[in-house]
Amino acid sequence: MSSAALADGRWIARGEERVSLPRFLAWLSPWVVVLAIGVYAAGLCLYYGLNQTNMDNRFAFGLWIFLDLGIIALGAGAFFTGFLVYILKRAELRPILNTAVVVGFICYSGAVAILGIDVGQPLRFWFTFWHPNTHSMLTEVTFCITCYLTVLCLEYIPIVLRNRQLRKLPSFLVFEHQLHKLVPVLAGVGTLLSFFHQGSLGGLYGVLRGRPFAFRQGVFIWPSTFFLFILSAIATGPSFLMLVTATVESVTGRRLVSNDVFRRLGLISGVLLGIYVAAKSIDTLIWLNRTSPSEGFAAWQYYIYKPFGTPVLFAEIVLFGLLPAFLLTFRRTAERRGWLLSGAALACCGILMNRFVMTVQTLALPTLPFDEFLRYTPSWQEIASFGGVIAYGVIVYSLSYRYLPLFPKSGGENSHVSGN
Amino acid sequence: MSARYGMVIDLDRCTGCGSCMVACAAENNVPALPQATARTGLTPMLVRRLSNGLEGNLGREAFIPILCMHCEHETPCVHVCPQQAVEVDAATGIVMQMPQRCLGCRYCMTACPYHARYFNWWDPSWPAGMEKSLNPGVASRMRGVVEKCNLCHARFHAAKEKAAAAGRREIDAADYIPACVEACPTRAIRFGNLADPNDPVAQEAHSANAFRLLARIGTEPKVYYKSDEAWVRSMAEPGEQSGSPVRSADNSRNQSEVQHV
Amino acid sequence: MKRFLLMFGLGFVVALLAGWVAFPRVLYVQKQQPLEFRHKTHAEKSGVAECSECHALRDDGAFAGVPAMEKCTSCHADKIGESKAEATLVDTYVKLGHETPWLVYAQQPANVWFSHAIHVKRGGLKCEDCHGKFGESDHAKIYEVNRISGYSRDISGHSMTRLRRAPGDGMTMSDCEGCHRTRHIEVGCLGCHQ
Amino acid sequence: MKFSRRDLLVWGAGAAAGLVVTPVPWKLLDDTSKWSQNWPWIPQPARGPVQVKQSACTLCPNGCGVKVRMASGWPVGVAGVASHPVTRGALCPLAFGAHQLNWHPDRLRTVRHHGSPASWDDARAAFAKACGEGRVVVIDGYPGRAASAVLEAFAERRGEYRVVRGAETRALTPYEKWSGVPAESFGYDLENASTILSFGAPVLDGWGAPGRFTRLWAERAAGQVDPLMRIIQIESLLSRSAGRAYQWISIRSGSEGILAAGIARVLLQEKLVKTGGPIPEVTLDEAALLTGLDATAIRELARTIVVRGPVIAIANDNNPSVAALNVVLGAVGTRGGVVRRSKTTKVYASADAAIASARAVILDSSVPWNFVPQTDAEVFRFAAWNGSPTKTDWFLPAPGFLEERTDVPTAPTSGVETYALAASLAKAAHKTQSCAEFLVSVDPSLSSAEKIIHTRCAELFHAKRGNLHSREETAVAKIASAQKLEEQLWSGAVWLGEPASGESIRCALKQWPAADAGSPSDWTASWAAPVMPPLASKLYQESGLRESQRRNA
Repeated sequence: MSSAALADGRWIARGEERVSLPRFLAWLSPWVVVLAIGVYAAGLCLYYGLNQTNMDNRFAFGLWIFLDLGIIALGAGAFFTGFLVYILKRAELRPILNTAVVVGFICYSGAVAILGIDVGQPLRFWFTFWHPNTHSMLTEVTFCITCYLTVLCLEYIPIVLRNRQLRKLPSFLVFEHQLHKLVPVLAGVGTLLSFFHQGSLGGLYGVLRGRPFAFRQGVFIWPSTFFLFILSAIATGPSFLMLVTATVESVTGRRLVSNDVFRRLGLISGVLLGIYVAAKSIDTLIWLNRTSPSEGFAAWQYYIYKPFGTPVLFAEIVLFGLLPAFLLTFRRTAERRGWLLSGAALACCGILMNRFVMTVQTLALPTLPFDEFLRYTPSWQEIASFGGVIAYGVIVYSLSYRYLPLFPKSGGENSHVSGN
Repeated sequence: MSARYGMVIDLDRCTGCGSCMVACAAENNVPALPQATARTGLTPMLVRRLSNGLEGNLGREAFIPILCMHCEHETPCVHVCPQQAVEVDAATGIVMQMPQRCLGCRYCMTACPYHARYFNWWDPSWPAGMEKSLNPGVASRMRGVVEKCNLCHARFHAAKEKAAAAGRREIDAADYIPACVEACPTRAIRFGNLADPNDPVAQEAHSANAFRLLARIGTEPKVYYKSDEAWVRSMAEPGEQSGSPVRSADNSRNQSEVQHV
Repeated sequence: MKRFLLMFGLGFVVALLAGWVAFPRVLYVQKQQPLEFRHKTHAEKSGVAECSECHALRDDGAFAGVPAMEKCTSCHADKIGESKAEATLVDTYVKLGHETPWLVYAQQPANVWFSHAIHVKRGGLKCEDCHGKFGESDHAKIYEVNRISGYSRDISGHSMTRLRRAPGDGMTMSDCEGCHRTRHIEVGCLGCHQ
Repeated sequence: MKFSRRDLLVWGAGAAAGLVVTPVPWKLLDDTSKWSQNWPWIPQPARGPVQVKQSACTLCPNGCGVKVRMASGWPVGVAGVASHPVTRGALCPLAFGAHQLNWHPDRLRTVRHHGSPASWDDARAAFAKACGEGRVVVIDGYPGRAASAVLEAFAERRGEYRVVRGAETRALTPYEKWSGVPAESFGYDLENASTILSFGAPVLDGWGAPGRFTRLWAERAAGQVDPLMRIIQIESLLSRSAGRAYQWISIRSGSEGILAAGIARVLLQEKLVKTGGPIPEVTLDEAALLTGLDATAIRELARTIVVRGPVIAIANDNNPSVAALNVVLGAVGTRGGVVRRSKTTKVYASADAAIASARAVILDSSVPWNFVPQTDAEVFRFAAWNGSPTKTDWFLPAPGFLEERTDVPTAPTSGVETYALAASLAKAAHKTQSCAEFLVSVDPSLSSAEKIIHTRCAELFHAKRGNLHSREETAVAKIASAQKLEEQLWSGAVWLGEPASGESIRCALKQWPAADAGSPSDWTASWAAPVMPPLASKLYQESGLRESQRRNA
């Protein structure tokens, strides 16, 4: 059916095919419910305090930190694609650029929202900027994420302004054009910022001298995890973009980007993942044989507690590292959508697992000889707010997809995208 | 002329009565919240039980009071706090936690290997009227912030003020004794200035059987422990207590023999 | 474009007025002291020369703050003069032996620890250095309290900009820090907090 | 002119831009964070002068010296008095949170009759009526106080006076039986003992005046002070005392008496002791069988304990065999043994749970909560706190911690006589009355506890014995007047009698007591309150330091 027939047709880009409004709302409604519950749960946490969660003095970080690290890592596709397109001039990746920006925006805003609940005194957030402790990785993270979120907004706005109705406002159009000139600069700035906070997020745990499971020796001023996190993030970012695009394609039943874009993304992802796996393996060996023993902790001590046995380590490096690296790189598998996407999926699982291990396993393991191994199960409030963020993401993306020109359509709409 | 306040805790003298815990909580206006559990409560001073893991009359147990170790070097919590709510005081070496500055991110709690930091999961509250029994000089904390042992800083304030009123610069050592030290019925907890070589506590800290928890991490705690029993000392570092406890228990017996006779 | 500027300017000016004129009036609640107290009169009539004659240090060095009732009673056992304040003082407080519920202008929050003994005896500060010419006031000024923080306005200081302040106008942490910095006196957080 | 949507947007933009250069956003940021630092619903300590008072703890009959910080009229902290001659600054863990006890949710605030609120007059009337109709049994958990004297005097006229003895005193009752000297005037001369043979007594876990023994042990087991002390703990489980003892001997629970007999047998047969005594029937092998040790171990033990004298055996409760062992060891009435600390010869009738043929029973607030009289008489119970439900007709709210003006006689296990006064430092938030006050109000012809304290001080002064310990030590003889003495006592000084002269006590011990004689009684607490300070119970729970709430039935 043609867009004109739709109730909200005049908001949809000219000539774009979209499902009818009722069907669209039907698709949104369950997500809206999830979001509503999430918002309610978050409200509880803000009003009654963090006693609403199942975190405690020993398990001071929980599901939320895992979520933050996870989605920020997956959101890395945004800056990395921007980097590839604007800095390295890989024009062939333009088609997924807008999606990358939207996904990035969703991930980062979601993470910041969760952080807002996770701290005990949100009203004091600005102390970090007013009395910053420059030694703290968390300060670095806070600064970079805040700045980069602003950058993402600035990158997102032009896309929003390209909406069919909004473009009618002349001043907006002017604004959009000006802003768009800025985008390459923003991409550069964003890249810098992202490199730093992806790293700092790794540093967050790498510096914990008191947690030998997470502590890593320094390279320059940063612990090795600093670089590992950057590597893993840029390696899996493109994979996640592939997954998102593929999902949208299957949902809408429409081809959005050409196969070779996928192939390209897969290649980038695969190669970087390979490098990451190599680096990670070396780092692990150094840690097991040097760093940890020097602190008085024998390596075996970490892996005697179920479910965190050595299989976890194996899965993280081989199953979710080496394997997808192969799947994504080699022609024979990468040519096939199925293999390519499963490779991408594995890669994403891998990075999530890595973040999980760094956050949760670190806290679960004992430090003092007379400590015990700890367990923790999130409360429904934690899970609900988690779900809320996911739902928020889906909703924002769906709206963007429906009303904004995310993907190139033959001719017309994406003419700015290709910047000619 | 900066002091380095620290402690030596003689585990052979600790009967695990818990006086230090109660005195500490009373001094620092810690509420007894019914909803708090072993993992969500506030215990700036916490006595934990050690066992050599043997059954029957080979079994040995000991008690170890855990408080903030006031790490001197690369103090983990100080490094990680994003907004300078923790600092090592130059004049006293006390690791100071500032609940009013605290954002409640709990990063410091994950950083502390001794689990000596506690989060206020609830707003403090007391049964009707009990707020009259709050100790002046210690402000009660609000929910959503981290707190820990500040070495009874209210007492340090009082000592400083008393000194100033008397026209003295230095405080009188007798005026500044943390609540747990004052409370210990066996004087197992000893408090002093580790920077002063004449201070008996400083000397004890370097005696043969003195040790520190997780010393190899290199945080230089200013809380020392002390025991004549080998199996108790083996609790300082991970992986070491795996050495046959039976033997260490026997050693300990002989050692105390030597000590006593 | 003209219309654009007009509208923009309009909004701008409205905001300025709201922020600089209306906001302070909304932010602070004004309260009357229970009694009209005149430092000046007491200094002149009863020949009280030193602040410390009424605002003394206790034996343990703690600052006694506003003197207790018996200090007033030592002179005001019966009415002196005909003023209304005098009547209220004697009838409602002296006779019934209640303490006067003074609103303390320089009241710091519970988490602040400040030792007059250290600042006066060791630091050699004058009262005026922090409290300004308060001792010469000849009426009890209005007590203003911040609706949100609950602080007395004397803590944050009267000017919203906090520029060109007289000594004693403002007792915020940054004021303390400034003075400590100029005198090179280092204290940690818990040096002044509890 | 028309105001379009576009105008509105522009106007808004202007306003936003303007607001940034006003104090509004910045002041709001600042003030909201300050608000979060001073939430009005969070109680803060009162401002005001702080003073320190000295007194004696009245939570159990051990009367440790307490230093109480007072702020604006309320106790805000408790600590030990370093200058106290017996407890020397040490207290039990419960004392440190005790100043919060008076606000405990279980505090008895009104008179209750069968669960429903009543007035003091109702209670008085009901009690007066009962007195008119028949015998009244007055039960006291803390004999020797002036208040006890009031109770006793009342009982003499209206019925009888009985005493609930704490475990420590009950452990001394065999000597009372054998020598006629009341258990209340015996004590342990621990200061001079060298080997302590504890038969399950929690010597390092709140036994006697908790501070006294732990501090002695801490100094002397470490060899800092002579004579060197060794604790040999005989107990089935690894208790706190066993864990820290010099030696822990694990035996079958309940076989303490048998082991004592076994040891005595070895001592006598091998002539390891000068003193004679009846040889227990139980053979060494029987003893070994019943205790779970082997014969050689028992023989070894017997030999080791006599190496380092003076040696003293301490029972957990009334255990004649252990007492007999002390007789065999010659540890009764000798230095470093069981000593007679006072001349009093008055033997109190010990209260039995079963009370027959009485019209009314009245319990002083010092009676442990878990002492529940089995009787059909009308029960009047004084208590400051309400414990688990128990058969009681009248609950009468008694003064709480530091609320009562009372005197503090010698602690049950003390080797020396002491006397102290506890002023009322905290004002009760509601109408309370002690049992003694109540009885005086019923029978005004009785002399009040206050008067009795006054006369006692006078007697102390005229006897010119002992010393007064406050910050410094002064001989009673050097004190100007009885009034001065009393004043000093009220302000926290402690009177200390001369150390017990090692006068030997003749214990008529014909044959070895039967093993089962004097089974431990069902109430154990010397801590009278049914509740613990909230902080203590909470911290024990959170630290897992004590599985069950200690000293709390």
